[in-house]
Amino acid sequence: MKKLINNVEDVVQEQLQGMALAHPELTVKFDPCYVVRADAPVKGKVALVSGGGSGHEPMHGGFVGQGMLDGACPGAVFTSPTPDQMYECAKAVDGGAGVLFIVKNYTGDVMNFETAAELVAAEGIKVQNILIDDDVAVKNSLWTAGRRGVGTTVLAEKIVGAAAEAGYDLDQCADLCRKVNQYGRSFGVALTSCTVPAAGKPTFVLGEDEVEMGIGIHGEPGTHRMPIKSVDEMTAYAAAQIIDDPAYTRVVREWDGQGWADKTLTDAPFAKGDQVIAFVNSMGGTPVSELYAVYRKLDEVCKAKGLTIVRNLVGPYITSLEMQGFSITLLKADDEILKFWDAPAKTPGFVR
Amino acid sequence: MKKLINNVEDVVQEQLQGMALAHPELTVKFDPCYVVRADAPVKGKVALVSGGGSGHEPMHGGFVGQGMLDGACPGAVFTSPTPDQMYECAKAVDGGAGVLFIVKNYTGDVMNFETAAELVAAEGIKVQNILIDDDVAVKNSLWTAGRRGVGTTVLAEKIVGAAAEAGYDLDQCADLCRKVNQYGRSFGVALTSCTVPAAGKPTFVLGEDEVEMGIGIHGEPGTHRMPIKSVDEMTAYAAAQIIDDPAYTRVVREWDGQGWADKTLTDAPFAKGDQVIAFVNSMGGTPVSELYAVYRKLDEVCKAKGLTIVRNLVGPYITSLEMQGFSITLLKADDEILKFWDAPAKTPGFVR
Amino acid sequence: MPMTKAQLLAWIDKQNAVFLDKKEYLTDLDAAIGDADHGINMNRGFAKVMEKLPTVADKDLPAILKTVGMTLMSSVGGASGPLYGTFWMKGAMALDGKTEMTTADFKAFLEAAVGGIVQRGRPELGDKTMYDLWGPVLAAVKAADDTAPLAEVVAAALPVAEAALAATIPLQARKGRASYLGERSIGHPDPGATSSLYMLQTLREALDI
Amino acid sequence: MPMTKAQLLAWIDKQNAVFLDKKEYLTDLDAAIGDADHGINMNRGFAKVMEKLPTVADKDLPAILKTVGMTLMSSVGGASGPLYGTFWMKGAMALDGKTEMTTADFKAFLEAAVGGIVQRGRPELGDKTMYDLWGPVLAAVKAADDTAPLAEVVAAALPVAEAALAATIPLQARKGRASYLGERSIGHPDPGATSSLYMLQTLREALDI
Ligand SMILES: Nc1ncnc2c1ncn2[C@@H]1O[C@H](COP(=O)(O)OP(=O)(O)O)[C@@H](O)[C@H]1O
Ligand SMILES: Nc1ncnc2c1ncn2[C@@H]1O[C@H](COP(=O)(O)OP(=O)(O)O)[C@@H](O)[C@H]1O
Ligand SMILES: [Mg+2]
Ligand SMILES: [Mg+2]
Ligand SMILES: [Mg+2]
Ligand SMILES: [Mg+2]
Repeated sequence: MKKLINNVEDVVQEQLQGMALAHPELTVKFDPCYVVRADAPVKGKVALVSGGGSGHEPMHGGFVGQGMLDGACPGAVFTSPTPDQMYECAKAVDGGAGVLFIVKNYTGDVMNFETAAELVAAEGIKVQNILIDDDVAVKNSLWTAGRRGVGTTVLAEKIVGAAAEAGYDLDQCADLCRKVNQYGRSFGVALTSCTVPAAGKPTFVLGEDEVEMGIGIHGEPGTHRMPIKSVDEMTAYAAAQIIDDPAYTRVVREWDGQGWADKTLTDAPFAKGDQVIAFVNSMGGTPVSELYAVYRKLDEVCKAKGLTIVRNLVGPYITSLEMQGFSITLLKADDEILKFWDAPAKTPGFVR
Repeated sequence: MKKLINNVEDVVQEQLQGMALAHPELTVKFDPCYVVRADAPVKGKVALVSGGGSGHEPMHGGFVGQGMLDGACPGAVFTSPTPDQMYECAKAVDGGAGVLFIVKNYTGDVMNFETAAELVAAEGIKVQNILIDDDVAVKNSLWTAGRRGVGTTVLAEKIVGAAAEAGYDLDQCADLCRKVNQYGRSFGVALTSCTVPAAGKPTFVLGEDEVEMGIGIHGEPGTHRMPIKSVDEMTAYAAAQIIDDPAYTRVVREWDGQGWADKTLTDAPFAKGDQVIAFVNSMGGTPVSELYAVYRKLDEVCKAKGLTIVRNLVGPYITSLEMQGFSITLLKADDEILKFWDAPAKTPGFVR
Repeated sequence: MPMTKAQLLAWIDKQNAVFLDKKEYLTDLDAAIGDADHGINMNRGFAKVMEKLPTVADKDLPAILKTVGMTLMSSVGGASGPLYGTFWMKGAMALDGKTEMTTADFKAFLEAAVGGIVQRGRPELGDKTMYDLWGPVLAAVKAADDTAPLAEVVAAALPVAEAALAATIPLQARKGRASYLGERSIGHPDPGATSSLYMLQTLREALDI
Repeated sequence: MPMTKAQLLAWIDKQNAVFLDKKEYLTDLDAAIGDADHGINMNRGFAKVMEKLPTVADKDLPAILKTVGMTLMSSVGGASGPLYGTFWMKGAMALDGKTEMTTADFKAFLEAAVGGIVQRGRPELGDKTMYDLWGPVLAAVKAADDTAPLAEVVAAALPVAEAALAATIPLQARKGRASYLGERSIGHPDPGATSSLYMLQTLREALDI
């Protein structure tokens, strides 16, 4: 394992210390651990909080700042953070308009954020949890824990962050976040594994000419393994998985003010004529130059399928440590989404 | 070789095509190949042009845009571009106030940009070449081609770009660029090699626990190889190489309007009390999370040596394909430099 | 005979010991069908519990149980953290003010505790989770006579738990990370059900002191 | 006998052939002390020259030479691109309007061409560059009698060039990429001096036709 680390136990904490030193516009707390805007709470603004296992940087801590998140809760590498982190973070950022938890759909994250929401609500703070579950590599929700939350998370944090900044109330933020999630779909490809520092060895082993298709962001196994193909072929495959994905239905649990209520949500498939935001993401070890080769083909495939890319994001935003590979996210974009996509953001990991 | 590519011959061209599709605010020309702001030439503004071998993305093409470069000339991977590219690019961006070539100190780059400057001057366009030679791993200039141009290039493109935007004339831009170069020093560490697509195999081979210290940005051999150490130790070493580096003297060739004139430049070492911009760069395959561990130690070392970090930049800005590793650049910052460092920039690779 | 405070503290202590001992084994189980952290998570959690325990050792049973729950909740992370956290916290609420735990109290405790798992994780029987163990165990405990000594009731539940754990092996997971493996999750015991069995085994031992 | 246009075209043609043939060898030489691209660079450059040549084949000598230089300049890249580009372009300027090249013309051509290398790269003798070959070769050519047939003059310069190339082997590089290797550059011939020798060898062959 070759990494820029000291002891494996201190990796997350030391990286956060470095981040705090580099970004005085953020405040990093330890025990419990969370990252907030130094100017939090912003009075009257809905506060956005997200979090999850570490190892996906810049997400989420790097997206804390004006126009995106108010707070982020980093867990151990690839392990969900705990409710006390979320609870303290929420209290630190609530400016009176309530707190929106943006939660990636992993059982651990979901349950910890639900517990946190109950604690926050018990304090009399308005709160809502919105799930991101956009990974089309997971086919059904009946026989699994449902689609994983991946690339759409980044786009949601940007878009809903701007809406909160513009004065949306908690329900409006939640509605927008739910819509962004329902409009977004992703698919990922790994060229190499990653190594969790505490584990010390690669999570999986790929042959010199093998790639893993349909991976998530924790080195989970994907849908299948195959010999590496040209970037055009791999991009076309990933794009087709997303664009040809049929309607997707699942039950989500949202907070109704008193308790949890089930909601059945169905996402419509992409349709000819849709405008989309295209996000080509590096898994961490793939340089931006290679992502542009993906984008080149993605643009062609979208055109051929009748989708128009109206905005794009290309770079390492939601990573799996040093894994080489890429993911594609397409997000159907309406005027509301575009307006907030184009709005300013000032965070360590995303500036506009 | 695992990369997101089609044919090795088409790598640079296809990546640039993708970049052009993703960034309509840029214009990418082929044959000869160069990247310019879509709104070029900007009337009355000094035009900044840089370039070099490809494989260092986002540098330079990704730094074309408002507040940074007006044009960039990408060569083949790790191979200097040619004078015709630079000449056509300069003609496309000159807005009447002349063209500044920012040139990394490699024999090929230097000679090609000098040739280009002669061609441009022959057209009656004011032109100047300023060298970046900041790599302290190269100890002397008498027995070598001189220090390589590395991390300071990114900072110079940002700072001088803002000055040009603010109305500096060509001489002022050249003076500022020369000062930034004289104030900046860098040192790089490789954890893994990179693979030039056309070569198909890693440029060098490191053992599972070896690192190469003092590398440039083309997979050149460094000063020495050693077993990997903790990030604190490697950072302290790199920082000491930079901070303790003595005065450095070399002869550079600048254009005096008619012909080339030699100038002897001596860079003063860092001194207690200096304010600095600290730049922690990924060589391409190292994720930003690990860079923050470097930053954490760098901050400590700087404090101990009496330097105050007043600004910082952390991320992959001047890379060596997918190489894992990092480089540190420290730039002594005066008011003029800070003012332009803080100014807006709107480019694919650097936004403020 | 009801469970004394000393026995409760012994139970917690023994769990800490077993999760240190089985850290690698549980992690290996999780590596097979999850993300290789369940043993690490449980060990981290109970180590934290042992740190916190002295501050409440002189309080009543529910105060101690609540501290266990809150500490697990804030230190285990992942899926098992909120599940076990809820288990202990909900269980504590069922014992308001008690200083010892009768068989009837234990029934109330376990019903509330397992109810917490169900509420949080919404597992169904056969999903291949810790609930596949707690479901049958709760049924067995509830069927016991209120006048039976607690030690006997727990001892009688143990074979039920062991059988329940074994029964998770052929199942295909439908909840948690293991569900993404589809058919590849078949043939392995569920890590959470395994750690749950350890909880019951250590309770049995603690009631002997 | 002066060099005819046919001979000049044959020279260029033979260089293209040799740089295709020696592409890998030159690249290997450059891998040892540089960045493993010199053969690729030269091959790319002369392939482009062959593409451009038909458009000027009916022009005078300097027009052809200038085209070679400009094409190399805009297609070779790296250090050798501007060096060889300048070589041919400066050489061309010394032959204004000529349609053949006498020995005296060749002296003027070579003096200007090598002067271009010196002006651009500022090599000194012993720096371990192509100039370590062109320096002695120019001296030998200049020492020849203006009345000697060009073929003889070039033939006489060949052993000088071969010795000069061999003499680069023990040198430590002080210019170009190889200089970063310090003492590790010792023991290898300079790639640019090697490609320069090929230029002279092919000239010798071309003058035979
Ligand atoms: N929805 C659920 N309901 C009940 N138990 C669950 C659920 N999801 C997962 N579990 C339990 O959690 C265990 C995994 O815990 P752990 O490995 O610590 O967390 P994670 O899966 O987040 O890494 C599984 O073995 C299973 O018993
Ligand atoms: N300053 C210089 N003056 C003369 N020749 C030089 C100089 N620097 C390098 N060279 C020549 O260029 C050759 C390398 O050319 P090439 O490999 O094509 O370019 P690069 O070094 O940029 O990769 C060297 O072998 C040497 O002969
Ligand atoms: Mg986990
Ligand atoms: Mg080269
Ligand atoms: Mg697990
Ligand atoms: Mg070379």
